[in-house]
Amino acid sequence: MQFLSVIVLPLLAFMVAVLFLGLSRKITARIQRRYGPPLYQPVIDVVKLFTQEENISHGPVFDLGVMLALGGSVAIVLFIPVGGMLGLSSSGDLLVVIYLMLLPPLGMALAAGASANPNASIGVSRKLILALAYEVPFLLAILAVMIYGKTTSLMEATQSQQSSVLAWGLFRLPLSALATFLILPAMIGMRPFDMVTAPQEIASGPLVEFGGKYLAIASLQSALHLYIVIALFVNLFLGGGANAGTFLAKVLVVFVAVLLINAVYPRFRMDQGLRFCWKWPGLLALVGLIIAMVSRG
Amino acid sequence: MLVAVILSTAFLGALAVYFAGKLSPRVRNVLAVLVALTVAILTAFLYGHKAQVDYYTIGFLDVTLSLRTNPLAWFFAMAITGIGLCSIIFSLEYMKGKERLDFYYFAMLLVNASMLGIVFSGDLISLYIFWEVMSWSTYLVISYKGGKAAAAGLKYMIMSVVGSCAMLLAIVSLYAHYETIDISRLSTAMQSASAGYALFILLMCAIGFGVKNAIMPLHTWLPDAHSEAVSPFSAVLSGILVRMGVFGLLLIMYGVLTPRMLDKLGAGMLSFSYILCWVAAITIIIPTFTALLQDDSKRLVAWHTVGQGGYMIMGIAFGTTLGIAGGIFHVLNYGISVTLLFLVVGAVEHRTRGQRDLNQLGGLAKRMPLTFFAALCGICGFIGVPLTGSFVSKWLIYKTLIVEGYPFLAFAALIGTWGTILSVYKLLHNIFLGQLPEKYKDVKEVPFSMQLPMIVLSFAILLFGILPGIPLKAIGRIQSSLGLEPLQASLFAMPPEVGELNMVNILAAVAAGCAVAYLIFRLCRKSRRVPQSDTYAAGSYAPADKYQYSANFYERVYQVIEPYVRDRVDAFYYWVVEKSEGLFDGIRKVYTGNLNTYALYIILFLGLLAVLKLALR
Amino acid sequence: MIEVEEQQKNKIAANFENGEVTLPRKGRLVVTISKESLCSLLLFLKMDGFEHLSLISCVDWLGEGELELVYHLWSYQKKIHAMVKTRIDRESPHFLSIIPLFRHAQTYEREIYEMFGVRFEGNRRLIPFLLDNWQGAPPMRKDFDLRKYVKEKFDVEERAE
Amino acid sequence: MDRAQIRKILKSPGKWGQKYSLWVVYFCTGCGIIEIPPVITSRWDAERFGVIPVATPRQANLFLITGYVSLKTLGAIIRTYDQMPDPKYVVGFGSCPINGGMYWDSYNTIKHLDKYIPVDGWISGCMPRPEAIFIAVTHLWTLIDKELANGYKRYKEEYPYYEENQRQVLPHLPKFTGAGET
Repeated sequence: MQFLSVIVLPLLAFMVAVLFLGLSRKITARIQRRYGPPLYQPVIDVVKLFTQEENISHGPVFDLGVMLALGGSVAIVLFIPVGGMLGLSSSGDLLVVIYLMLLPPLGMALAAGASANPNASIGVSRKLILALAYEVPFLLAILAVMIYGKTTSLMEATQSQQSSVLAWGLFRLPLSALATFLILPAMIGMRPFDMVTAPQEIASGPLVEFGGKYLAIASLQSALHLYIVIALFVNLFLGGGANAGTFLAKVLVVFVAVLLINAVYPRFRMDQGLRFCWKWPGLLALVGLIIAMVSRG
Repeated sequence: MLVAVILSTAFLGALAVYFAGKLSPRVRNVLAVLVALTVAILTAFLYGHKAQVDYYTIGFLDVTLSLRTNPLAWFFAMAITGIGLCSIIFSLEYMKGKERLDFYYFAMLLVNASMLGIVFSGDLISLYIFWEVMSWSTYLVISYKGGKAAAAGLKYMIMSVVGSCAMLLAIVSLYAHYETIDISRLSTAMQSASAGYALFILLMCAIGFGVKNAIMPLHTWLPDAHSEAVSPFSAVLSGILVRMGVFGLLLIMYGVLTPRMLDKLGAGMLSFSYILCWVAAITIIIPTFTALLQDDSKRLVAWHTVGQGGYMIMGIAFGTTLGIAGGIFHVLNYGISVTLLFLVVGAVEHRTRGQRDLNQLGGLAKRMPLTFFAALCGICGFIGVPLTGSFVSKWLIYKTLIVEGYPFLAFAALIGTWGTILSVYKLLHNIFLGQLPEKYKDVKEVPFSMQLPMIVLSFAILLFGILPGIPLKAIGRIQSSLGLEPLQASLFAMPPEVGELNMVNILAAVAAGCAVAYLIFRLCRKSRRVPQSDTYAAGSYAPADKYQYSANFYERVYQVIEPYVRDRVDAFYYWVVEKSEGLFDGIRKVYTGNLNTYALYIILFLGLLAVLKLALR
Repeated sequence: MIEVEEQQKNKIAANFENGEVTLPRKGRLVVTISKESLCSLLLFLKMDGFEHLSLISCVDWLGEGELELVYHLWSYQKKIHAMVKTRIDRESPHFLSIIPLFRHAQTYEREIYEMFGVRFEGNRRLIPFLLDNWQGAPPMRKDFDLRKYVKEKFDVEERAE
Repeated sequence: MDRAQIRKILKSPGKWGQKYSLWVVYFCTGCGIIEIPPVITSRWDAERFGVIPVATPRQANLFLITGYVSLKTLGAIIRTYDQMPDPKYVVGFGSCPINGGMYWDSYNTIKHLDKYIPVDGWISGCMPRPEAIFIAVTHLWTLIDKELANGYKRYKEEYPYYEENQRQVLPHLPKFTGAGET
């Protein structure tokens, strides 16, 4: 069964990711009182991009960077348990997942740098600064979870929350959960924090020279990253779900919640984003960590 | 017996190279490589030996100086000889055309030999002798280029003299107390020592070794010395020479004072190792974020040497099996990565006629592909990306910090990693990515003799990442030799009770992911390559040399963190220097130079004595 | 309510004899003056509250063989728009630049140089402004045959007159 | 989505993709750009047709030339058209690109857009309403279906003709990079 989950997890992730893209455009459209594209619009976009007659590349580093980005995302998906399916999470705990989440941004940064365009370099430097911004509260929250469960393994952290609804991370470590929820848009790169791929300011940042299959791979990777971040949040704070069904329901709920924030918020300036992330979520996560330390003795 | 052979070949080899240089440069180069190679191979044979041989007895102190081999010595010796060999091979081509090369190769081999001496020394006096030989030979090589390098060398010399004096004080007091300076006998004698005395010895040695390993308050010499020294030597300097401090700490904390003594030291929370952990935590954060704001490539890498030293000290100071294993393993991993990055920066400097300013370079990946690949492996080694050895050693350190329940230390280490990512990507981006400037259009790849060490080191980073069992087995032997409970790691995974880490599975996952990506990539149409000028510039044509974003790359972060990261410690030292110069200037005025003032001083002194005599009676 | 304009008109007439001042309507004041004393008039008006130079325009009097430069000034307190006109020769049109008085006049002078060919001494940036690598004569002059230029440049087929 | 449509999609997914996801380069070439914001926002919502504005030509496959084209803008339009990946369509928007419109005798605007870059569709009217744009988009669908929207192929084959026209109007224009120059 576990070997099968190594195959099922990526496919599940791809489908959920593409569904999320379609859903996000539909819900944002409905919030803006317009019809919006059909739900399968991302499928059309990806098919169009893949079957384009001409793809423009900027050299081997450009290609390798894009491939590393998608490969890294697919690899991370294997380490996040979904309901019953554990995938490879027996051979890589939470620390491995955090460090594996460095691979896709590194791949995108390489590709963006190789595309020799200042817009892309500005996008990458904004991406790294934003990452520094949301890592402070994110790490504090994750440390709170690990200290509370006295383990660094993602499986154990999820199992310990399965006993009852009250055992969820949300109720045991409310402040850390809130802090992580506040920075979810930053980790995904959605509206309040989408200064990285800002079409108006820096011509869609790192994606400025991505066309055809490169843009398709980049959008698949960002969708997968969206799924990974929310799946991690559900595993850590919402008790991970007994089977895949409940897990995906929780992921959908969290996604719609983040989407509602995304649809109505304007974009942060870079230093506003940095100060916001270090101030409110950072404070909450710090207090949550102290509570976790004290309550765990 | 083999130890004496190794040390003698190393020292005599250095001399032979110097005189061979008088004959002909080619002979000297070949001989230098030969000496480094033989020393490396001979140390490899030492695996598993445990022997102690006395080589000299000092008459009036009736104390015998001895050399000994144990797994700890072997581990560090392998690192020393490996990195020394790589830098020697690299400097064959790099130093071509520079003057005083005989002296340079002699000093390089002398530094390597003295480091070997430290590692193999069986007693504290010979350790101190080799320590001094290493210090001043390092000074010789740092100030090799003269000018600013001489000033950096002087600064280094002053701080390492302070460190050596502290160490000498500890050794003399140990000798006075226990009549012996042999490390093994000392460790048995030290059990009966009082806590205060043990703390004093530990403090003195910590200062001595801390200066060398650039722990936070004593770190200011390192950025100047490493950025002014010649690249191959700053590779050795950052790679392994600075880690002699870690070796010394290990020797004193676990060789002389056994862990039982260490627990006795502290009163509850305020034990020595806990304070050392916090000093290490600060050493991780502040230098790494200072590196973020540097514009000189070598200075950026040098600041990381200070920062990453914190991980090693934190691992060792923590005392659990995982912590020490992580600390020692990180010494090796970071040593390889920083040597690789310094060689890469040296190669770029060599090809772009001495250009180190990150704002002037760009786009060199197209012209120097192999150096770019080596730089990529190097920065993955710095960050600890999952398929590199640094990841395993950092994982071990985080694991102990979290399981033992020290989240804030773990947070400091994790945020240090993010500081490394930002600054190290800036290094890679400003040198290798972006637009290639006009004046570097004809830059060629470095010759093979410079590529070989870079290839070997990149391979080593990836090998220790995928199969961490190889070094971890040697580290397990070190822990058992130091009397600690060793870490039994299999070839590529951690035992279940330690934690869930299986590097081959991670490699398989990443490889599978990249295979899927490559398949998707291959199914679509072949892509057309465009030159770097054909890039989006809002409808206009990309201006030739002005279309690169690299100057103040992290300007937004600069405003927020600059006040916290300004180097106040360095400013304090310079303030002290200023004030003391004024003071000594005042005292100097006593020597007026004409005779009668001296006569006056003598009379006054005699008068003072007479008064004292009367008063006493 | 005309007295503000009246006062202004008398003030100008007092100081500048050869400037004829007319008040076509409320809030509008037209002064035509010789090119020698134009700068002094501009300085006088600027001191007198007309601190805003909104535009410099040029009219091509082909019949009289002259180009007319019109300086549009606006006074915020008096709410008067003063149009100071002067005539310069059409064959070799050159005039003094008023950048010392109004720094932003540089762009207006640049446009008039490009469209009418009037050289302004003292303006260092008389370089092409709106047109792209323009080779022909200044296009806004009356003697510039538009139709012929368009037919020859874009070789458009004959359009019914 | 009856059976025939699904078979059509599976037969040529490329065309299906190109039709229902036309990404427009958000490049304001002339006065017509003021019509684009209402088209893409709530009232007329071009996203139902899969038409979204994108920031760079690399990501786009539809280029809307809105309003008169001055000589300076023509240089930028040709440059942007070069940078778009291959299946690309150009739609002239408004009467000025068709025959010069009210600027028919101006010395600074071009009169016939299709002498300089291949145009696949025209929308007449001096600033046509957003509904006209949707009609143009649906027409473009049928053209794509019947393989008639091949302006980019024409541009490659008859490049000397286009280049000669362009050089006559913009003498300093560098060479087209898409013609196989690696």
